[in-house]
Amino acid sequence: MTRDIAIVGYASTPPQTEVRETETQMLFPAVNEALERAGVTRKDVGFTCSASCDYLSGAPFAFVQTLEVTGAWPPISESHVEMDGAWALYEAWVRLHHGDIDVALAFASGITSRCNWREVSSVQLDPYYLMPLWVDDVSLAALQAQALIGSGKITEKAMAEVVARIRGGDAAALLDEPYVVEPLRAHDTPTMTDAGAAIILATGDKARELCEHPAWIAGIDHRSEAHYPGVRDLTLSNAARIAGEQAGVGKGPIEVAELAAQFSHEELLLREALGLGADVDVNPSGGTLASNPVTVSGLIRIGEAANAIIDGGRKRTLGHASAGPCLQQNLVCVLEGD
Amino acid sequence: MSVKTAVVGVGQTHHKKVRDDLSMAGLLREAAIRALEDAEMEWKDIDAVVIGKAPDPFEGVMMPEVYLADALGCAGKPIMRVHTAGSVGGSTAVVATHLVQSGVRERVLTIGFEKQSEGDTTWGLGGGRSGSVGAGGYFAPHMRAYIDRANAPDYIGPAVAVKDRLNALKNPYAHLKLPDITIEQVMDSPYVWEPVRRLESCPTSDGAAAMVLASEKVADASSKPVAWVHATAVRSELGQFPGRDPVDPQGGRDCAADVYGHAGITDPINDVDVLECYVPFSWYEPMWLENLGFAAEGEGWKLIESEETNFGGKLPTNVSGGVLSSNPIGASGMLRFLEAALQVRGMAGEHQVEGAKTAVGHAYGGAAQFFAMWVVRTEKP
Amino acid sequence: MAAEASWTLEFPYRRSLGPVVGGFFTGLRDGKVLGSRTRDGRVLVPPLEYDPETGESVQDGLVEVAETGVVTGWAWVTEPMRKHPLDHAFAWALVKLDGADSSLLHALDAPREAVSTGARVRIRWAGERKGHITDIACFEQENS
Amino acid sequence: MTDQQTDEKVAFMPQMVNLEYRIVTSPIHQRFDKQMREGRIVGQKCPSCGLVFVPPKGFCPLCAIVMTEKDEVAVKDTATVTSFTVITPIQYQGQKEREEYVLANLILDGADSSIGQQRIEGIPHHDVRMGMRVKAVWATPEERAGEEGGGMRGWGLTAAVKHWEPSGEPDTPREQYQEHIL
Repeated sequence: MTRDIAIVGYASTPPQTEVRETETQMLFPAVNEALERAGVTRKDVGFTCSASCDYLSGAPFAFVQTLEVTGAWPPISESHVEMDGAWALYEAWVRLHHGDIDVALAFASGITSRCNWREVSSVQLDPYYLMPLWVDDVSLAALQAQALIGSGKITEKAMAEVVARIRGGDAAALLDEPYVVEPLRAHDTPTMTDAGAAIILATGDKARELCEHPAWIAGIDHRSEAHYPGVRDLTLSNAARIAGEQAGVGKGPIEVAELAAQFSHEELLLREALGLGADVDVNPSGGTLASNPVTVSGLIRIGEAANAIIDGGRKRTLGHASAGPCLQQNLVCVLEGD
Repeated sequence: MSVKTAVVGVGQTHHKKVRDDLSMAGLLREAAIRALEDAEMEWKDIDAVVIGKAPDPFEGVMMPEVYLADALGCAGKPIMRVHTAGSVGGSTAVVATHLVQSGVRERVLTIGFEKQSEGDTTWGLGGGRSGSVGAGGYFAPHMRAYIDRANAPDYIGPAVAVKDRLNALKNPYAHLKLPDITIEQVMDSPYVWEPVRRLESCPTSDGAAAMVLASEKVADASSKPVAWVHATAVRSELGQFPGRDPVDPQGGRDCAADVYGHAGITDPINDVDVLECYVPFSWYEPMWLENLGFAAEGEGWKLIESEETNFGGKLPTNVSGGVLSSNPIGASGMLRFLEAALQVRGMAGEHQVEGAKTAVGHAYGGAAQFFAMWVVRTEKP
Repeated sequence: MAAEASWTLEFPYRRSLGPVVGGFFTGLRDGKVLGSRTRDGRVLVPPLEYDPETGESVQDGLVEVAETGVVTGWAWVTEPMRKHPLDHAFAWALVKLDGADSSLLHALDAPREAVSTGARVRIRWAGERKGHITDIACFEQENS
Repeated sequence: MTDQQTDEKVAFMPQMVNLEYRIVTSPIHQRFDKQMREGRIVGQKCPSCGLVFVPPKGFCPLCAIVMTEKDEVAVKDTATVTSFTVITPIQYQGQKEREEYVLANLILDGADSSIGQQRIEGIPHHDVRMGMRVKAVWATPEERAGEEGGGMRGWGLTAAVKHWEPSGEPDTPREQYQEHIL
């Protein structure tokens, strides 16, 4: 039923620890570069969807400002999600099915350096039972890591090996570092960054015309878990598993998987939930552990997975996004080359 | 390749200043369960949920779709959240419609909500700083410019305020019930953002609106009348730039032209039976009547003067009572879409416009820069 | 103008609770722990208004469970953040109270070596209770 | 604990949400602010469409191209009121305004973009009108130094210009400003 839709251009700003310009200024180079890579202009874009989060800056309507990056005059067909940009891409993908337009833009921006994200993360929790305790994202991730270790599914050593692969260093030595929230050490937690990213989607012949090696969206799906951690089995990621099945991960071998694993143990859990074997190249970009601009990370994962096809010579890759505590929401996008 | 899509169930809360009897999840569930019951469905029948609301600091819960996922039956299912300011209820319904039209999902539950009583909206709009003028203070200069430009009589705004409040008496879910309201009373009420008077302004409400959108296959099996979606459109324009006309924004005109074109509407005032448009301040009714092509520029107020937008007029407008009677912000746009659907299903009860076959739902947001619309009909496209 | 300033976004929200959350908090104020029951009879503590697996409404009324239970999951906070419930190292613990089928997340004030899955704990009540999740000050070892 | 027993059900809970942020003033707004404190209003003129934006954004939102210091142009501190409202301040946590006041949208002489929410003083509220000519009332250098940094809008504008007052010039005809209500 679904149409042929491909990623034909992707760009992100180099992640920075502190952006000082405005969010819109930050976005300009990413949007411009994505358009250039796709060989289109703003006038060619039939639908735009953006993603941002007002609690990063503490002021409402980030997306009203960032709309200016689109040059929305004459008026454009546009929408916005207060979620990770991967869901903006999903909305654009749905919109392209109508067949009346052939190019869409999804972009996301996140400046995390102006808030204390660990504290802000509490504000997305159940407002009656969790938020008043100011449980933070690292603590919740640690609960899940401990559940996985306790079940025997993973070990701290395996977590350290994930970190060593991404950040460098010796896995054994990493285990000598102190805990932040046991069983998580600082290197198991994401490096928070500021970034903007943009992806251009195109349909069928238009995609072939614009791009030598379009990254076709073979399947895309997203799922949620229940929210409260005490009602879930934290050793499983059913949401990732179902999204992966629906996106058709298992229909062929995956060469590269870009996983929005903010914490080291999440990579191990996601590998299992998505059925990714040891032969899969996971997070060659460094992944979300190495750079986590909130609301942008997932879109970057999909962009990186697309680039592996567009100019990396790969044939089948996977981009993943997540949101909420303990990998509550998961989006999986399977991409294929011709 | 678009799948024909229909509204097969709707539900809304009883909107009030404070729904002190419910949690936030409870508020959404009241509307959602009514929509499921209307659609003769259960939670398990829903494939995906799309929710919408205005800025998160209004309730102080960031990305509330995270907390609300399983309250809306989404363990193992997709849930996403749209935010396009005041137009969000409309934009959210449009995304839900697209999910069905695209063939990606078959039965989608969409919900818009706001629980304004949890926090303070004027505070939230001002980012917590002093000097927030709220939406009314922002839009007041635009309304002044309209009155000046159209040379409209001063009682037009008050007349809209009275009409919508009297309409609300026929809607069991409406928040404000002012049975004795008169034009004189409105004109005697104090200015809040001159030229806007208190009684010409929307209330702050707690409320939610929900709809079940379904594919032709599902809709054809429904035992109740359904509302067929003939067209949807969204438009956004920059909030501020030289030459922008916020009184008659191009984005609104383009959005209307888009939905009319797809729905085969060539003569809006005669082709449309009922209009539900986003009027949070009374003067926006004549402004939108012009912007949406129901009247020529500068003539919108004449439709009000001649009572053509009243119940029984040529274009009954906001017969539900509109935003002026109930304003749970994130739901307000969806309520316009929902009420339009209710009318063409013939299920609006006391505020049913007899014989309504074609209805338009409209929402706007931001600096009058985000627009969402749909056209629904009794007949299948 | 300073290139940088600090700013506190601050608002005292007032949340209405409804019968289930409100019932639970009323119970806490009165020194009782109440759970909700799903249609298939599972007891949820803290109570949700819905079955988290299906979305179906829970049964009317709440049932009392014990103030003792077993740790089903934990994480040890070496350095509490300023808003955390305790100002010294503590554990976040998921505790399945006796009689409940789900686990409640709260702080556990115990030595590190006493924190483990399967450990028995009990509620330490706050000195002044007002109908809030912090009426449970934290958990502590059952035999302390 | 029996002294705490009451039959009344708990129906509400308070929730203080207090989050600390760093407000970072972008380099372009710092520069604008510095110029304002020096008594100059400087915008950016788009090299493509030629429109002048005040305050500068660092890009032209219509042409979607980046603008820099090279594109700076000074504009005057006189303006036309394109529309306005008299605000009755709504009282909420943190609100400092108590009395009615006038907020106007202005088009500065030499600029193409209007500026919103500018205070008009020195005239009875009911005499303010669309098309009225106004001039900036600048804060003294000492006053300009004291303003808190950051903020949501206006940057240096609100720090350096206390308010606007009638200039006494004849009103601007409507057709000259009605394209610039906002």
